[in-house]
Amino acid sequence: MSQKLRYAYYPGCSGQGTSKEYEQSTRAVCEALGMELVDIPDWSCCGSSPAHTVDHRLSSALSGRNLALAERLEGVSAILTPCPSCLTNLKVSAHKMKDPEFAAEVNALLDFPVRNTLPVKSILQAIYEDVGPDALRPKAVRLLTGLKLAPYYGCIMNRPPHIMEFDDHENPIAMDQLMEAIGAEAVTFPLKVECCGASFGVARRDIVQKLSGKLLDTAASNGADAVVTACPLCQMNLDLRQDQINVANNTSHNMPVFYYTQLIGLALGMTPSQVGLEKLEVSPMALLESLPARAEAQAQAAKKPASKGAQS
Amino acid sequence: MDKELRIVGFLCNWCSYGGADTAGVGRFVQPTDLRIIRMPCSGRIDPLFVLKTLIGGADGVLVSGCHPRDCHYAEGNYYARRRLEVLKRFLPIIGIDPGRFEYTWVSASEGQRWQHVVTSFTNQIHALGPVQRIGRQSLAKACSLGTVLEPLA
Amino acid sequence: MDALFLADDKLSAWLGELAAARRVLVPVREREAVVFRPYAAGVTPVLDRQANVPPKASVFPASEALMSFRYTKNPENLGQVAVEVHETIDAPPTVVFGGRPCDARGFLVFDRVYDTPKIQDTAYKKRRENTLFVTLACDDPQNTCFCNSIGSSPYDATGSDVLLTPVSGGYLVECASERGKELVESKLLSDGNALREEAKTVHASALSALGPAWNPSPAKAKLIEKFEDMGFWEDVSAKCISCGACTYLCPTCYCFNVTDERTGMKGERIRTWDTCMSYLFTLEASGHNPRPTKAHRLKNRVGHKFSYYPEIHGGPIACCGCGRCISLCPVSVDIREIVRLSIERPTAKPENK
Amino acid sequence: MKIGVFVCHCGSNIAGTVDVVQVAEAAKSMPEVAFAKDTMYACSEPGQQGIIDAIKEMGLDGAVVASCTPRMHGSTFMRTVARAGLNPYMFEMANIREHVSWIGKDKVANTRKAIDLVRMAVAKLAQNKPLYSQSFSINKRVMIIGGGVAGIQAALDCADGGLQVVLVEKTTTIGGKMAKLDKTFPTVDCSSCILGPRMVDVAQHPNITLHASAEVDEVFGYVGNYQVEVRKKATYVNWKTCTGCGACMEKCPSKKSKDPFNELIGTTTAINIPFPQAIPKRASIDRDSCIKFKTGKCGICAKVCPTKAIDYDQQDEMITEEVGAIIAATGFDLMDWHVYGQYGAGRYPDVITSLQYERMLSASGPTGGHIKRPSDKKEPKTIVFIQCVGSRDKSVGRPYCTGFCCMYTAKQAILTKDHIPDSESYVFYMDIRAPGKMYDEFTRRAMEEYGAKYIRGRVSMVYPQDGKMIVRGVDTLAGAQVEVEADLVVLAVGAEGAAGSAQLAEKLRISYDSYGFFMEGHPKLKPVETNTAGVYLAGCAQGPKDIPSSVAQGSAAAAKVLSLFSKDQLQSDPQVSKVDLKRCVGCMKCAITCPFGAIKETEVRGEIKAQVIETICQGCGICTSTCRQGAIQLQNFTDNQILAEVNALLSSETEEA
Amino acid sequence: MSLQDELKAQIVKRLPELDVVIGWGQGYDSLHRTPLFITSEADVDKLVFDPLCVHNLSTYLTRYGSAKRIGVVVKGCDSRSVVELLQEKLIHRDKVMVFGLPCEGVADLGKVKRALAAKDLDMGRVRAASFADGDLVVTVSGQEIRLPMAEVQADKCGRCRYHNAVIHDEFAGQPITEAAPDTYADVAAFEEQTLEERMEFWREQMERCVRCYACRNACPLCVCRDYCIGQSREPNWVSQRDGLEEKFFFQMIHATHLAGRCTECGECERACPVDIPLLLLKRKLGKEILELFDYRAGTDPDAKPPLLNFKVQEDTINERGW
Repeated sequence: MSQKLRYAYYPGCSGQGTSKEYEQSTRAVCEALGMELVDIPDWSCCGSSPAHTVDHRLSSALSGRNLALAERLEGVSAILTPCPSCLTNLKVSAHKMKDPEFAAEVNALLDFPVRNTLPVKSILQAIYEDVGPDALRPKAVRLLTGLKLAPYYGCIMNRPPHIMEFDDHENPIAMDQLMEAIGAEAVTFPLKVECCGASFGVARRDIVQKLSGKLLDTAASNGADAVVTACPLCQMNLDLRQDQINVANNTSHNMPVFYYTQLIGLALGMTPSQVGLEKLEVSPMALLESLPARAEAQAQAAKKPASKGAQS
Repeated sequence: MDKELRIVGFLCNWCSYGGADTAGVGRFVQPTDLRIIRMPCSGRIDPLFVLKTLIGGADGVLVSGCHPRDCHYAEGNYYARRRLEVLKRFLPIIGIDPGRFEYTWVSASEGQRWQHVVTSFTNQIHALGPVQRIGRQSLAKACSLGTVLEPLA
Repeated sequence: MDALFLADDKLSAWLGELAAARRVLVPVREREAVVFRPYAAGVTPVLDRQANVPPKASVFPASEALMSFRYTKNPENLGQVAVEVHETIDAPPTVVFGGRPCDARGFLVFDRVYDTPKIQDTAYKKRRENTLFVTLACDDPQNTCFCNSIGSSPYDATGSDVLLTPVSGGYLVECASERGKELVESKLLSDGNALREEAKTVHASALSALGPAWNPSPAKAKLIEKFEDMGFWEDVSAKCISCGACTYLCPTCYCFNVTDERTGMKGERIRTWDTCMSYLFTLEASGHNPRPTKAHRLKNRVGHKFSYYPEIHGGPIACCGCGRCISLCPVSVDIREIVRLSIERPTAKPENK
Repeated sequence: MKIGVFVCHCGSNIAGTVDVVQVAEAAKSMPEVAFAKDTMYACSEPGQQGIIDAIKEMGLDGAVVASCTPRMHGSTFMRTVARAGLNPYMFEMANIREHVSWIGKDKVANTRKAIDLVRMAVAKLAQNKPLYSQSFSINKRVMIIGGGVAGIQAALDCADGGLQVVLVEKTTTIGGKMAKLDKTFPTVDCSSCILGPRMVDVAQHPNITLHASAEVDEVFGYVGNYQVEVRKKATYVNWKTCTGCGACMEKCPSKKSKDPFNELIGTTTAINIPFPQAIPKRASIDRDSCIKFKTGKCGICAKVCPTKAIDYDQQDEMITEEVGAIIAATGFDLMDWHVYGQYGAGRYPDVITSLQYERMLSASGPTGGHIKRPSDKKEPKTIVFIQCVGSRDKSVGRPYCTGFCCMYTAKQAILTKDHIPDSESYVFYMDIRAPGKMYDEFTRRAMEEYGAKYIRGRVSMVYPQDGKMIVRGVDTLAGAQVEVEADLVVLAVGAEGAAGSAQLAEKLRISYDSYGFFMEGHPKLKPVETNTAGVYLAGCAQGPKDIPSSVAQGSAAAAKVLSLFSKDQLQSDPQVSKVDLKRCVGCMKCAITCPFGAIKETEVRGEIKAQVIETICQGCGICTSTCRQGAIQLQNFTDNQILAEVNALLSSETEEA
Repeated sequence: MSLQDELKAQIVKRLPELDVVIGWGQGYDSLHRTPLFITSEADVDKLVFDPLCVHNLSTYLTRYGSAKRIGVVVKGCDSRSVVELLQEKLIHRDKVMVFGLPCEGVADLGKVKRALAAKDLDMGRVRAASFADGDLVVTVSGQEIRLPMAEVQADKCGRCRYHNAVIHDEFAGQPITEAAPDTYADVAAFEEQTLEERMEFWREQMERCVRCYACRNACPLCVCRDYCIGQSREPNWVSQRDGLEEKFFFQMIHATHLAGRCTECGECERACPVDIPLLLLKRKLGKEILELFDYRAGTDPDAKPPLLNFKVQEDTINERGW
């Protein structure tokens, strides 16, 4: 990594509240990986859910304002955001503004125009593409060997593919590979890109309970100890509502739901509080404490030639 | 639209001429400026035909052939593509707007595409207006102004 | 007749007077070339050097419509077509100003061909009659000039109507023909008799700058003798690239081609300059070409000028010594050298076959 | 020259928006025009007779018909002109229908345009020359590329018609896709029982030469006289001595070789005969799996072969076949369904293709006719069929309907019930397309008698859970999401042109579409012809179709060849390029750009000149635009003729001004 | 041994194998060289090589029958024409012997003329000329004038990539190692004018054309010559009228027929007796072909010329989705 990685950073509103631990671990991990995040000065709402359902132009203007602010930063190669929802709105706006007519309409609402010069990426994409699993692996001082994870990307991280232009939209593997690079095991998880119920948690809790419940069921039945996510909303539904889900579905999941940045941080040697593990509703501490023993057991098993590993 | 301009089309028989036929069969309305000359293949089109037509006073020239890989004669449009691209890039040096000449590919089935091509090309030519002709003005003008022609710097 | 004086600062005024009633062609510079163009106020004539293109087109245009024609159909029987013909002669009153003596003398060669008791080329004759030459004597000839060797001089007024000689402060103006008189009737011209002597000095110095004259007349017989000596012609034509610069820029080359150019139901019969240096000049409809190589063609050009023409037209050679065929030849073919070699080099005996 | 101009009303098709009388009147003042008239329907018998009468009465030398596109009636009127005693090439058309009257309603502008087009046609015709065809003899042999059912049918029909047939097959046996099928719809006949005898006929027919394991390398020549270079790919077994006894297969130690005949669901030996009824029944070695080739050791097959037919040093062999016509019957392949990430993109062993399922159903297949799911070899009880995988799906670039999947899916559902009576089949479909004799009845039987559960809707996702494949889809009739816990999922994968069809098309100089299917000469009227004379199409190479249609096309193509060969001599198209020897400098750039090799070097009085081989020249004119001296001119499309059209058009403007 | 003497020795050595060697000799005055056709050792003494040897002698190569063995003396630029002729199989390698030279640049007599005219002197009256310390020293009208070569050097030499003959059987002197970049700045400068100004420019230039075809006949690659379509009736691209359209269209023929072949030797422009800047048209094509196909004519005898070639997928042609 010869050249300095410097990005414009769009934190998004979740990181200020419900997913502080995501924000915290993202900043910590990026710093540790040599990725300089320059906060977009005076950033505002990305124009997500409330706006884009009402007026596309205004929604894009909200995104556009942030894009234009980011473009004025010096020496940044991309705009990064941890939140897939923000990502979608920023990218969709940038995409739509390739149409000069639409761009003119949006720019008319802004103080200074969007030049559309910087790519917008998720933090996940930046870590995966600009650092990469191969560079991450040697940096991991504490391998998470023995940890079986269901990698859950959520429904919008990779879709629609022609706008997001990252990873396979049906079977993404970026997070799988990053988790494997820090010693964890990504179990087969066919519902990687399923919907968790998203913001229906407020209006129609039954839907979240059904959809998120299914995610937890599938993760469990595929042998996962925990779920790893990249989205504040997914994390919240699976973690915060896990008790509600258990009650509604008559299940007894006790499955920690991590942000991938938290796990990378741990592997890079950070303390649980540095990555905000205490913020998780389902405590992962017991699971994490059991890891050394599991790793030992795995190593023993590997020595026996007759033993069969997990299906692959 | 203003007064008709002189637009000449050189079309290959197999694809684009057929595409223009298909547009006709589909009754796809088009501007009336274009006059089509049927060629066996876009590879038959000597760039000099285009130059002759433009210098001779046509306001626009449109060449259309089979899509690459679809040439009835296998390779004609590949040669045409190179020749015509070079020609298009050459035009500015002689003072002819390269927009007066376009080449494109339209298959025999693409009647609607043909309508689109003819309509947009005709609009483009009308936007450019009548062509300037080298023969239309004599040197008398320059002489009367006392211009001494300086060599190129 | 008296000699007159034109001061340098009156030149444009005089040109303006001349141009009031006539087309006045003056040499002007375009890039590094000097060509004759219609005079208009503001045009600066280039008088200090020979023009690249002589004023030949003034009387003998590079291309002229001899006639226009139109076909008309019998509406009752479309197969019956009638043709109407209109003769067209474009012969505006013209003054060629600032040509050199050689340029004006060139038309004397034309006259023996196009204006004879037997044959009169009406278009040529009309233009010739309508064109006057105000010629400028040369004060410092170029390296390629050889008018002295073909029986002329840098101040030869034959063929000119007015002769100008550069003198201090302006030009000595001398009438050289009856027709020239009307041109010099101008208040801008003052008495110039006092400058006659100075003009003579200019003439003498120009003549001496040309160096000793050589005599081309033996070539008349020698060129006939060398008609079959193709080795000689191949040798002297080796560098020729068969372009038409020498002939088109020659004040004496008078050959033409006639073609009908028709579009639709009407057209014109066009006469255009032709050049004997081109393969196409003698290409016959059968495909046969009596002058198939550049050696044959160069032989014709030199032979015609220095032997056949004098033979047919009673003496004068068809060259005015301007030297353009040498100076403007892309490969410097030198007609003086060829004529001299034709005289000096022994003729190869034709092989008996 | 005396030219006649005939301006067609085409009823109101032209006359409705073009003043045809005015066009004819304007034509009268055009150069060379000695006669001009409007006519109601030029192409009708009285219309044609009018043209003939005018030519004869007025002594015309040529005719311009201003009517529809020359692509429609050009040849009609050429025959008319010929009937009047003129050379048929003394004719030009002005397209004032498709290019004028049908595309605008401004009668003034249309009329002006029509007059221009007539003027241009007249100017061109004034320089037309009579052209005369050359006769040339035909090599009455036919090559058929592809030994599937269409190719087999074409080969047998041609051979029975007395032609010498060369059948070229890419794989080591003929039979094609049909040989892989267990049963056929709607009769549920045994596929190999009906195809097998035909394959044997091919092998035994005295007029058929079969090159299996062979591919077309290059094609030269032209209709009647093609030279085809065929590459016979090395099989490492001398097929002249191999008897197909199978001893080598029994002893071959490399038993885990890929088995393409069985669609990779089973394995075979490195030396193998694909299936017992293979024609030719000859063994061949798969180099990639053979231990001898991989390590240099082994050689068991050579030891056990009773006829010493094994030849590890065998090389590809090039042979040249001279034929007069070619039938391309290269069939189809399944599209690469791995683009469907939602169906696992190949990650789940229990999601298979219909053709793999077909091999599973076949008694001669790798499972001996027992349905076993690949992951654990257990008999599946719940089977989901997903139709339109790679058909009618723009998102994967396959907008067309493959057409036969509905039928074989119904057949497979029926066979599934026969094989496993307590099984349940679900079929997700978009529409059922069963427009054939007894076809719809067949699909109804699958539903009604065999209990296949047809669900109208697409499947959004297939994923494994707890040993089952969860198939999630929508039932659009019920308006509900459905999930089926399946044991096996069978995808009805759409067809595309066989691998390599684009390359073959380029060699044959025929067109192909973006899916690899060859373009027929005309979608309605020339279904088995191509735009290249002497090249015909049969079967799925032209587009997906079922067995009876493929067989019909095989016969149709054979009929076309037999008809072509019914003459001893063919007439060349005389509209070819011609060299003006005196202008030619022998630079041979024309030969470099000629796509057909129709220009050869010749020596005329010690100088190199180009010469056109008239029977090869296709009349594209690329040479004409390449030649700087204008020495090679495409007849009746000469530089002067194109220029005459340009000048006629541009001068018309000057005349108006 | 001087470069000229080395060249003479090489010609003397190889002359017995050849029917003729084409070099340069003294022309009609001290500023002019002229093509020299050497058939005997005695002729070799007349050979000259200096910056006044402007002619591209390869133009003569296609004027001999295939039986003759021709030697030709070439500068770097001239040698590219030889390569191009070989590539087009218009001459045969075994019939041509190439005497290659290094060349630091030739004089442009048009510039000499202009430089002298600026001092009220006429190039046609130059009595003596020589080279000293990088200057062209001329005597005219009794004055000695020093013209720095940098000022009177041909434009093509200032942007020359090929100072040394790129093909040769004999090479005299030491190869020159530097090569200048050609940025086609002249074309760019011209194209800063409006389209109307450009056409007016050509209008003015063409007015002067006398249709002598020196441009064509001096061109080493114009091999049609007697059968040029600019003068024929079959085909009849150009009428006999001498209107601007006809004259200009002839230049279109010349230019397009040289597309992908022209080595930009500039003989067309040098040969023009009325100084029409014809090379500009060819330079424009050369620039576009270089950009499109990364191709410079006359550098590789085995290359396939771009306009007789194609790629199924062209990387550089943006078809603009029309």
